[in-house]
Amino acid sequence: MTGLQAYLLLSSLLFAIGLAGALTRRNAILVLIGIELMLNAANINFIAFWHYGPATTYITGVMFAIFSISVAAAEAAVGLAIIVAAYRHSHTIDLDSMNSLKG
Amino acid sequence: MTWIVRYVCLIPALPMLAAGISALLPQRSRKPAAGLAIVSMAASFALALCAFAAALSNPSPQVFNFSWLQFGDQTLALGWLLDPLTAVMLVMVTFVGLLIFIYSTGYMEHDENFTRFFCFLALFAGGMLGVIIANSLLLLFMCWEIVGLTSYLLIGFWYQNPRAAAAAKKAFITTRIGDLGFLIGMVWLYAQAHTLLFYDSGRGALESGAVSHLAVTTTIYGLTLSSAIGLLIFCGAMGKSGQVPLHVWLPDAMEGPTPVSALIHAATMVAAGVFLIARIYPLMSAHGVEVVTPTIALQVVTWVGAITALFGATVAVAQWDIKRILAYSTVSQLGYMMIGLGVGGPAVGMFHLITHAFFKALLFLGAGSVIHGCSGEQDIRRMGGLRKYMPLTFLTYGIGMLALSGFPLVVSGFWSKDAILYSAHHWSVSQLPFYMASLGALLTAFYMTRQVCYVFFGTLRLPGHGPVSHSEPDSEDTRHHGAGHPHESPAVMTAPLAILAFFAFALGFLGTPLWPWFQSFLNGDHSVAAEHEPGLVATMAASSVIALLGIFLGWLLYGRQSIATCEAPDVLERAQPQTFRVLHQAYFIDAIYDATFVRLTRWTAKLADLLDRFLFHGIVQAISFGVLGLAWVDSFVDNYVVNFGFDSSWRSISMGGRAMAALQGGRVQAYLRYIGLALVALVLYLLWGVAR
Amino acid sequence: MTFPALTALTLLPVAAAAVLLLLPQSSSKLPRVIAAALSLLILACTLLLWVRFDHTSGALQFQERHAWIPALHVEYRLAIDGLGLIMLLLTAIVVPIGIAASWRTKKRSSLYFALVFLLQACMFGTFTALNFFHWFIFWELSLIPAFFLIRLWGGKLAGPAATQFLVYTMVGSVTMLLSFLAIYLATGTFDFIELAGRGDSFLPGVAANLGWQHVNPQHLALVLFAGVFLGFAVKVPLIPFHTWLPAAYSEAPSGVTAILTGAMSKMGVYGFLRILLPIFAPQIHKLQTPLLWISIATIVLSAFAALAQKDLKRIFAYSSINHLGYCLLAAFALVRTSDAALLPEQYAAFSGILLQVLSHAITAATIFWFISLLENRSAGTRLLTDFGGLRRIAPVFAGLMGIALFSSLGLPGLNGFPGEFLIFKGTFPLVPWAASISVLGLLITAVFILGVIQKVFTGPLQPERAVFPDLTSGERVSFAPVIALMFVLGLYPQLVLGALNSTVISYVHQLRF
Amino acid sequence: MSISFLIIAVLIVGSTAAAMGLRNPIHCVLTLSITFGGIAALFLQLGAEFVGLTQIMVYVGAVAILAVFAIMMTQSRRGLMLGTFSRNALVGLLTAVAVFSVLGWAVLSQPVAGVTAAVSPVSVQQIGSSLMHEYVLPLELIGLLLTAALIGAIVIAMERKEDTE
Repeated sequence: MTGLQAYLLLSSLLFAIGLAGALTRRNAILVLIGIELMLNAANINFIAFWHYGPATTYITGVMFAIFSISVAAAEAAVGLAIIVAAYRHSHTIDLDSMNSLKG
Repeated sequence: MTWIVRYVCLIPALPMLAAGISALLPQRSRKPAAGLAIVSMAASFALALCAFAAALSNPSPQVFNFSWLQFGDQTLALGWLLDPLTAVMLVMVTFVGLLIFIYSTGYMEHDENFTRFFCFLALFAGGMLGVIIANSLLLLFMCWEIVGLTSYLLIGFWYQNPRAAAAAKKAFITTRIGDLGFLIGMVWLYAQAHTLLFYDSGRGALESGAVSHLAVTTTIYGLTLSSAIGLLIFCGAMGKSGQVPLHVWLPDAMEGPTPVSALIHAATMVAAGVFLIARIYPLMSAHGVEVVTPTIALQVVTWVGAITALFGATVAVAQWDIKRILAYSTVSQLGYMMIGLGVGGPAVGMFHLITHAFFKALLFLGAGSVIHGCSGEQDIRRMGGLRKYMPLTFLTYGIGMLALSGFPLVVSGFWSKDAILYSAHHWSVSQLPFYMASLGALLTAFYMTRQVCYVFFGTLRLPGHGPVSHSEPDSEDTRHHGAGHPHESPAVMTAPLAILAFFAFALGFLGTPLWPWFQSFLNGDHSVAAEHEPGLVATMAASSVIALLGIFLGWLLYGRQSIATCEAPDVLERAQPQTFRVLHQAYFIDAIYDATFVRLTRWTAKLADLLDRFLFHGIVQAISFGVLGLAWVDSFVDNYVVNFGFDSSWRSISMGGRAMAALQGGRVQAYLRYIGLALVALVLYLLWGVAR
Repeated sequence: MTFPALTALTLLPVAAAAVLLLLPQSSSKLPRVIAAALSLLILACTLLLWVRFDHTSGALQFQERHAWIPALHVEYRLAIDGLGLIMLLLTAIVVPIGIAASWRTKKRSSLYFALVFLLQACMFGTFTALNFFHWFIFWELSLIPAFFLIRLWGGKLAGPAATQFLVYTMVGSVTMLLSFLAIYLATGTFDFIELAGRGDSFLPGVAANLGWQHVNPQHLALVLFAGVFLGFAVKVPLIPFHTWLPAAYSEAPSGVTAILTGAMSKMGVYGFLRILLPIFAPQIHKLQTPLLWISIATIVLSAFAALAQKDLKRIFAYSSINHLGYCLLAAFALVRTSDAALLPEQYAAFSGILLQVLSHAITAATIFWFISLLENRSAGTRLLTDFGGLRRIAPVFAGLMGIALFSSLGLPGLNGFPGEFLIFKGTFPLVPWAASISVLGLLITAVFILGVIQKVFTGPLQPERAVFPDLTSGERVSFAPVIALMFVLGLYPQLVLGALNSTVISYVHQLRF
Repeated sequence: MSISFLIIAVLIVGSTAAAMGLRNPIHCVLTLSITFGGIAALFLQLGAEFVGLTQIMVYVGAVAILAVFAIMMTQSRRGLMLGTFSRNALVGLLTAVAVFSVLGWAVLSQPVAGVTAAVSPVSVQQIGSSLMHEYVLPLELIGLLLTAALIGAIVIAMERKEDTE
């Protein structure tokens, strides 16, 4: 197992745990946190690939990570705001009782 | 070019201006309107005298031309001219017009549309004078149409009377029929001569260059171009001058006020046709070098004139309405003028035109005075004995009657008519026009005597006077406030009568064979009429006898025994009731026109309307029904063929959708789960692909 | 870059329409005042254009040329010569008249006037466009405001009339479009001027260029001509393509009819002169005799049909057909011969057409204006039999309308005459028989117009018309310029012709057949 | 594979599992911040100092705090702690396991050796200059996105009048 594979494995695990949380928690905020974790896993991949890439002067990976963090921050802000608004609307953030997306 | 040539345009412009101003005046400003018209006419008369003097000193045509419009690189010029013909007409029209204007202030005194009347009258004078001075056939045509418009307006002046309105329309349309020929002739002349100016220092349409070209070119039926164009223009003259068969409007035009009848439908406008032919006489008479007989155009003019002269005279014998008699007499006299033009040239025709203008205006004004005195009565059977009540009118009317009858030696009508008869006698084509004209002259003397006897002699037969009449009045006109018995007209009306009467006498001496000043003036310097010609005295004697015989016959039948009652039938009616009826109805020409042309027009209009409503519209309808049918077939196919397949496939899609919708539980985490599983599948697929 | 005057002029009515639509809907009087002011403003701009136009040149002026769709060789090309100029002028004159004739429109008046302005914009566009592509857009677009104006504000049968109008003109447009598409596919251009400059051999060449070997090229050229001809013949209209017109004109509100007859019918005449004659001259030359017969039928039959009508608006609808028939008579006569000796006659005929369209625009619009007043004063009736003796109680009305009617009759001294005279002057030497037959139309016109005067204004007063107010002083003032214009154009037509002579010369010289 | 990596990895995995598994949401967030810090340490270790510091600032400093606030604002009046698992938790867990096994297999089965060249830490200046040159458009877009997110979050979360009435 090379170094890169270790990092990738770690990020996969992190991703899976985040996914498991997102899939199993009833609290919408925790679901959102799970998604954030999955994003973080992706960031680890970017950095790892940059680190083990052909030359560290190609900083695309770093850039991607930075933009990804920015997007994630925006996503978290809007997502949490939506949750707060949804809570105000229906007085719950229980995803099991939220099914208004039903077609 | 003297100053007067440049300013000759003012002669028509002044009355037109007066008309324009009085058109804007309110209805109540009666005095300003009349004053304006009379003053403008007087000024025109003064200018006309100056123009006359200028023409005396220089009889060759003097012109003033200007460009009216341009099309492409071409210029269409208009202009006016001064030559003896113009000068004579100018003086006559302005003078007679002025007298009639003055007379009208009395005659129309009580009319509510007094202001309008003078507006129209001044507009008419402007148009008529424009016709006279025009040096361009186009300008002449334009003024000609304006004259026609004012004639229309004035005939229909009492527009609330449906008969007057109908007569006005009839006059306009009948003359317009002739004008269509005029228009075609004009554009043809324009195309051939490349100008419509009469005189343009050698390039004009009436000057030798253009005329000789036209005279040698022949067109259809062997007519020379000049004759063909001349005849087309003559159509216009026929319409305006009431020549058979376009005369029907003139008797009806008597629905207008009497001064209008005198001015427009006796003295001036109806003579415009004669003037027009005199104006384009070089064109009408142009023939090639080797030909010596009169041109076809002039022959047609002569024959039309002869027929008209005889026709009008016969019909006038059997009329009851004082103005209709004079109207038919005018038709007849216009025929004489045409004969004069055809056989003797412009001088002969124009001489009769001038003398006729004076004595016919006199007669009409006299008739107007009679009608005025009798409170609007126009039927001569209800008059009688008026010489006692209206002596001045009687005297002047008598002079007019003698002039029209051609009483030998003293009156103007004798000399002018004699000149026509003389020329007709020496016409190289046929003697028939001479005999027709002679018979007409006899009848003229006869019917005028009849009229005078009916009106002025015998006893008064007005309703309420003398023997009581039970016949309902023929004319329900109550426009003139009626006094109980006939009365002489005011001085404003009788004074013009007296002046006109003087000229009805005196004018003849300008054109006697002994001193043919008028003819030589009109013909310019190449006068040939001064010498004594063979047969002159014989013709004079013959025409004297004819006139005297006519007067005698008239007196014999109508004057010897005074007419007692207004129901009493006419002497001729008693003798020949059928003939009399035919004559009274003017040979039923109106009825024939009604039955043919009018009905034809109406039917064509109906047909055009039906074509529109049914044929053209029907085709459109058929097409649209066809389209509708197609649409129906199409919708059938749609509903039962296409839609069936479509519907069934749609239904299966819809059911599939319902199945899919079940997957959509609305739970976010379920979706996320699907995404995770999809991710697994995707990675497996990619790995499998790499592994291979 | 010069100021895009023509684009600006076309956009001006659009802006006017926008202004009207932004007005509050509550007021019914404000829109008409603003509409009148704006229409006069547009007229002033058009007059400015007239003044700035170089009258000594017959070339296209105020040219705007931009690549638009380069892949299709479509250009945005605007320009006018004297022909376009006079069309712009008459449109700008007619619209204020139409607005004045709609003065009493109560129902949604701001929308009404906005549609009128849109119609004007479309007409401006049509008269300035030189590329079939956007010309056709304007041509078709003009139907839409016209349709709604007839449909929404018209009389009882306005629905069918409007639909008929729309469908009829659409059919003509479709055939025209097909023809032009064929020409475009063969030549690769939509440009009128370029097509006109291609000479007389390109139309027969269309078949070869399209690769249709089995089609007779001459026949195909005639078919193409017929397609375009139909489009314009419906618009003018020529008999027998006219049956939409009486219904549309009589059902439309009088103000709209004034615009339809005054300006919109000129779109057809303009099409004949700008497109058909320069591009299809050889085909017209070949079919000249039947075409002349069609125009004679138009002149004579429409006059007779007018004689048979009872409804004032229908009478003058037919009269409009009649008057435009003269224009087409002259237009078809233009391609009679290329004999240089007859050039002056061609000049006369073409000048006559230009004068006639202008004077007919003014006269017909004014007559419909009078008819709208007549309708307002008589509770909507306009049957001849319902009137009589109006001159007695409304002398000024009778006098002024009489002037307009006599102008329509072609009385010298009024604007109708010079155009008709020039048309006959030019047409007679070119085709004597056609000119001689069609003078019959002049006679019948006189008959029906005098009939109208007789039945409406003379005779005893009808008791139910006893309350018929004469023209108010406001109305007198607004009629005064129009009536004055009739006199001015009748007495001094050089005012207009002087500006157009160069165009006349270059136009006639460009005709090749 | 260094010791430090192993320590950090264990820390991350443990705290993440706790964050996703604890019942009390507040506890979850607290352990989550440990995860974020671990990840930041990982970045530092890999030589991406700037990213690591950004990670701490954004996630620990902002997102975690935000999450705590959100949790406090959404505490139900009934006092119910919504830390429990959903009804289909087992299926979700299985899905996650499947994903991990597939991903792990993918990582291990591929010979991704990587080039362990001399690590030269990327400087902030380098990042700044490339942000202003090659990545200026994404930068602008991100700026726009952040602004929109800011405004959007405020608008969405803002208390509406009719709600308070």
